Amino acid sequence: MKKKQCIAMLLAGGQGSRLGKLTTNIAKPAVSFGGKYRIIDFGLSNCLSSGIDTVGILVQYKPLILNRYVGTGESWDMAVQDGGVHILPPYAGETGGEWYEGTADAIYHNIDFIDMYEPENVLILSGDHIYKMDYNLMLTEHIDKNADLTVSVIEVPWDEASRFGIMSTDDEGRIVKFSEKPKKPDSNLASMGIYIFKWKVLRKALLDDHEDAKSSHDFGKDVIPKMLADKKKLFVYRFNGYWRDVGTVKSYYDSQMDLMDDMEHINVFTKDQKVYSNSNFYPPQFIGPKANISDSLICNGCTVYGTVTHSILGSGAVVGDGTVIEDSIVLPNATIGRNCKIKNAIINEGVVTEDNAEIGEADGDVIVFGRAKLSI
Amino acid sequence: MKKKQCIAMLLAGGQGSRLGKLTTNIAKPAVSFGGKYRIIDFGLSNCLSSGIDTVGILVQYKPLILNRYVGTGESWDMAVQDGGVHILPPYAGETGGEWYEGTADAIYHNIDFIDMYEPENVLILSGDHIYKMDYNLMLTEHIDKNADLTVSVIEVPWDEASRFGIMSTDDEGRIVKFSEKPKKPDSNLASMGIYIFKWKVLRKALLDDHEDAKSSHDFGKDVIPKMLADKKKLFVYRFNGYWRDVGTVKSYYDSQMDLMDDMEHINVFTKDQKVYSNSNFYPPQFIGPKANISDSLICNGCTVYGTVTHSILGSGAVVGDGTVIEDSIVLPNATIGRNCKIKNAIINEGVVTEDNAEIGEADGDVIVFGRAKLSI
Amino acid sequence: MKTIGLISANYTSTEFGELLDNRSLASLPYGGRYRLIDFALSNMSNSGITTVGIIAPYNSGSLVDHVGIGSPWSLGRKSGGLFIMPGSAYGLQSVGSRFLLRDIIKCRKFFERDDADYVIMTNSTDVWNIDFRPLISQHEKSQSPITMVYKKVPKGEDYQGFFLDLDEEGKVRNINIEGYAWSDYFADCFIVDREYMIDFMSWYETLEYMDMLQIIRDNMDTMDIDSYEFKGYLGKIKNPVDFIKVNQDMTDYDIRNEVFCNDERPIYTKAQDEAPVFHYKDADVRNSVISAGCRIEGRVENSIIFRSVNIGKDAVVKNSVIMMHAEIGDGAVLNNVITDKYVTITDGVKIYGTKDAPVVLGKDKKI
Amino acid sequence: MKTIGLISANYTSTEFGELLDNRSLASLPYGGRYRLIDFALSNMSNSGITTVGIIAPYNSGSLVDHVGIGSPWSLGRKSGGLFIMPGSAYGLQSVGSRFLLRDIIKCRKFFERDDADYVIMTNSTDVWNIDFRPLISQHEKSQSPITMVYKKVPKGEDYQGFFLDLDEEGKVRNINIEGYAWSDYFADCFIVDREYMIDFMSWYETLEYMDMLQIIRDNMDTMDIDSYEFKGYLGKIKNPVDFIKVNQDMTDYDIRNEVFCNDERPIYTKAQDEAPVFHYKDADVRNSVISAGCRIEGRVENSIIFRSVNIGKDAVVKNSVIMMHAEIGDGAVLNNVITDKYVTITDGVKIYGTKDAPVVLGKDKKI
Repeated sequence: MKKKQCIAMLLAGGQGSRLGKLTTNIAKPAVSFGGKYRIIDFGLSNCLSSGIDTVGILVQYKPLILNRYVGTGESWDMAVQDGGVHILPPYAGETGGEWYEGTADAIYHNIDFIDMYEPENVLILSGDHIYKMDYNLMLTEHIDKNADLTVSVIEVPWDEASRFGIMSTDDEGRIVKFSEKPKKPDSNLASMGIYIFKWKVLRKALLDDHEDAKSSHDFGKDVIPKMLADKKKLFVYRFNGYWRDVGTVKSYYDSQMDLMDDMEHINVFTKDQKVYSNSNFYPPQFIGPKANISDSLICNGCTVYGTVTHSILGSGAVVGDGTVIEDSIVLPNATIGRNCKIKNAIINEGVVTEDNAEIGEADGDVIVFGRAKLSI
Repeated sequence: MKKKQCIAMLLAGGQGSRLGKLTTNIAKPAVSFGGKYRIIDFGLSNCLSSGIDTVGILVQYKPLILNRYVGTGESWDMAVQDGGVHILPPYAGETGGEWYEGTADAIYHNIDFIDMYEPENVLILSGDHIYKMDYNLMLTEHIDKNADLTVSVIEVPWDEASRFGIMSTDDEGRIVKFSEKPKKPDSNLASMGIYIFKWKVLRKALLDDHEDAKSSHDFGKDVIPKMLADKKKLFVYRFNGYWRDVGTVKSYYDSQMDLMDDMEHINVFTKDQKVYSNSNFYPPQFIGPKANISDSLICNGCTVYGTVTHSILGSGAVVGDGTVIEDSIVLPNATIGRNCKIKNAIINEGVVTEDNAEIGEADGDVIVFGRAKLSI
Repeated sequence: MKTIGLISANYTSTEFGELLDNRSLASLPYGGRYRLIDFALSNMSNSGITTVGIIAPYNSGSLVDHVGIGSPWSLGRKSGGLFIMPGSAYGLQSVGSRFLLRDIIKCRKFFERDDADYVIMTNSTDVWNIDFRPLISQHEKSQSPITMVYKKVPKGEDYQGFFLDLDEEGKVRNINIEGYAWSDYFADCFIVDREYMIDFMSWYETLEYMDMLQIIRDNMDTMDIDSYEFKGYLGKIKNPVDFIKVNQDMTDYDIRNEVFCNDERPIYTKAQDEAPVFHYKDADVRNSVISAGCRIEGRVENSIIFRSVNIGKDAVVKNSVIMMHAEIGDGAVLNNVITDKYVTITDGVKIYGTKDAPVVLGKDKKI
Repeated sequence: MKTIGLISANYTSTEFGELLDNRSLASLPYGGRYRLIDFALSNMSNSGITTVGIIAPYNSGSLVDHVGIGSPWSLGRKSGGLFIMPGSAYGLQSVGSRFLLRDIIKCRKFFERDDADYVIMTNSTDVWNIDFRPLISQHEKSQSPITMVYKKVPKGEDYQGFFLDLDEEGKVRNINIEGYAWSDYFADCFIVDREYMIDFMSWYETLEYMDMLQIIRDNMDTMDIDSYEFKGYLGKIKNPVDFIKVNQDMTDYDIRNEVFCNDERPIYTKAQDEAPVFHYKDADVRNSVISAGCRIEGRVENSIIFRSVNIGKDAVVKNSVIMMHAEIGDGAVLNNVITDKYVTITDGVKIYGTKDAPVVLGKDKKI
């Protein structure tokens, strides 16, 4: 087994209950995004373009579709001999099984796994962020500064800073204070939930945290504040690009619309830091004789007879004759009947609507329609 | 998604605690067997040679090595587009997670998975049996007889019958009675723990069993007796070949020795119903200038300077100068020092012994030496 | 009963101009993201055939590159799998031969090493989606060593190839080349007993320069041959005119559903990772097939657009097949045009072919 | 800094007789389970190089078959990966050329499409395990556009190829063909700035019939070339005598550990599923390398046995290389023999070559 400079651990465990019907029977990182992608594609593609070829994925909630989708990671060039993608569900030991209780606890239960690669550093990622990032730049800073932990941060508007975990730093970028959702923030550097730890330091911190009965075993709430108190060397890494947490239906909708509306910043068409997916088996889209599509992203496998404006149609979606879809996202394999009106709506995966259905309102909030019907 | 005639569900969940130190940190189906194989290779290879390309593997106990070993099933030609191998760990749903409580309960929790393939029949397998079998012959009988359940049975000596689950049948092979370890057996047809169910029938039986508070959710103890009581059509399928349950250290040792001693019956050299594995990355074995090997199976990656008699050396094992190994099994990547004496012993995976070690006794029971050091 | 497959891909044609300069017909791009051989390979795979040989064309580069080890068709296997065998380099006299005996004899080991009962032999250039399992079942029940697949076509149409003369029991009585008077058109596909095929090679070894079908025709009175009717869509491409037409067939609702959107039997091809298609505000796409990665600002009608094609503002593409990575400039107009990979059409350039004589633009061309 | 690799496999030799009848030297089986090209591919893969081109030999069947899409070397990738490019069919005058400029020019697109800084170019036939990362680091610091890899060898030995004449700073002052007086032996491997390489092709296009190294030698005064010493094992095979010797080197403890049992940099090859080797009661194997699937009843000494070979009772195999699927009959004796795949030696047959003239038995031979 080759020793690794850095391996990644991707937290894909939670239900993401704020996404409502979108995660009824699928783990959040496996939820469709931008028509042909799934949310986890962004993290995995970032690993690929950063040269990180070993990723542990911590899963707990309804992992079937996620497991199948990720496979051995071949779609992200990670089916390599020494490394690759490993799905890490909770497991039973001699004394029974334990569910993952928090982000740090999930990593704690997989210390043996990480030890097998003897990595110098461990990159902790979330499975529900949309961004393109070269982790190598962050790793280089982390190593250059001989940091115990480097936290990736992004500048947020001052008036929104109190919604984030805020890092205050000295002139060298060393973290001097960490406040979770401070009322009066003294910095606008928000944590992106992306960490690089020295493995030796993290390993010890996890063992300590596990012993601590009062801990909720969370990186942000417990492990990092403890390390700060222990005078460990914590630095920030400033990221300037596009980054969104898709934790709510609104942010999930908005960041998909950004693929069209903010193409300058989160461009899936560019070849550098390309976003890869495991969904490339559909025939090309068919656009019918009377179809009318504008300002929209349409995927392979779609069949469109109606009108689609400022919307996204996922792989294999069907839009019937006379139907009008506006400002909406139709997830993969959904079938919209004839003469429907869809506005400001997200149609769930595999959902079939009746003819003449009217979904969503012109001035209303974005709604999620239907229970996903998934296949593998 | 193609509908399937038959998919397989392989029960790989249990710790196999009767195997002692062999399963300290590895699931039983992933335990080394015959030098280059792992126990699960036999079940998966049987599926391959029977044309079954969709297998769910139910895992619960320390599944890391098993997951990595199985991957997407490519080594058993199962990395196919519509089907393939799916690892199915316990998972959390909206209301929290549940561990698998018994063999039937494990299948119950994966009804959604099976439903995706809409199979006519489901083949239930154990992950800890050593045998070569064409499940297709059994499936053909099952379909011809329009059975709800077909149980594969093997004739055992009458005086051993009371150690097994015994099936009594009528002239047509229909099961009329099932007795778990009967004191006075009225048949010598023992269940091999291999079942083919009509999926519709099994699906209903699992839902009923789940509601039954008194059930232990086990196929042999609960589901099958209930089906028999309900007058379902249960038939036996008679299997005549080599079959061993490797549930104890002794049976694990004996059946490996059979690879050499009973080659007529369980022949890994033959091309028909070949046994495939995912361990083909070692260089060829090197046999040193003073080595002396007889009546032994030696794997790729071995380096042998000493004397090896009637033993098996697993992939990557090293045997030092002056060492004598007799009637023993050295598991993969173990290193035996110089001038050791090994007799009637199983040396665990990756274990390194000191020079001059003496392990095992000439007349004693077979012992397992060391705690496995595994790598992925 | 075990069946293996053999795909004859050593077929060439002089009618395609630059399109076949550096590739065989079997590896001609088709339908937005496929190559013609995808249909033969997918038909094999979807029918449960896991051992497949390909008689490769003499210039096999693009075919080998596309097919790889067969993973997209689940043929990258330890047991069986894909075997690529070199075809012979024959002269122009054999252009048009699908089952040249010499090529088959070169694969003798493929037939001999396996223990299958039957071999399905098929062409590599037709667009169709056939389930071979009923064919195998029928052949299994039949006493004949060969069963030929045919499709009923209207009499008098210009089909190239062979027509079958069938008796009431469906046995083949004769094989005709000039087919205007016949309607049972041979689909360049048959199933044969493996051992009979080995014998056949020995019997007719001296006629190795001939097509196997010609040999059968010449020896019809000694042969017992059954037939099997295929009732689905069969797209045959023998020149650029057919090429555009059979591409446009993809816009037919029934054909699309039968051949391309068949849940039970999908057509597999090599995966390509491209973004969704972006239809700009003023895009106007009608009755067309568009593949991933395209960015469309102009108008597209009755056309097939391959992946990563950019179509500029006010550009018009009609009745055309535009292969991957084309750049169609603003205001450009293409009608009845076939462009190979990486073609660039400058802003404002207009190219009009006709239905009967489409314009073909070779790879990398810039106009 | 990003580095890509190019492996020159269009190399032939007339000294191997039937062993190279249907394969290139790059795909010659070696060491019980490898092909020679495995070393170049594994060296690339183990050094983190994920885009690799192979200049394929004219007769590339067995090589393409072995390499596939590069999965065993983690080169079956969406981004980068393996590219197989046809080499030219050159006449015998160029036998021995490793880096024929004509072949390199045919790969111009490979150099132009990538954005890498450096290209490592290497031969496909040497047995060695080299970490290219220190070479890349050294080259990065150097001002020279080319850094050549060499190994110190004892003067006066019969090495074929080029020797470097180095100054005190390690710069290459001259390149010599007749090497008896020199000890810095060029390992047929160098790293070059990608853009310099593209320029080089343009400058010397008219000399395309020459080897790149000859061109460098003839233009030495205009070149700034650095050198890098490789200190490990380098097994060169130029005829059957070397072939047996370099195979036997695998039985050397240090060489085995450095080249084959290197945990950090394993040598990868195509997976083959074979059972463990069964040493029967009377088997007697000494100082030999045995691959999986063999069944041995007789005696084996100083030999390399490939997979699925059966060696009968009282048979003796010494100083030999026995390739896959051989059947060595009871009582047969082989000494200094090389057998290709599927050779059968009948019971009792005895074949003695000598150390300087081993007997070579071609594929499928039965004696």
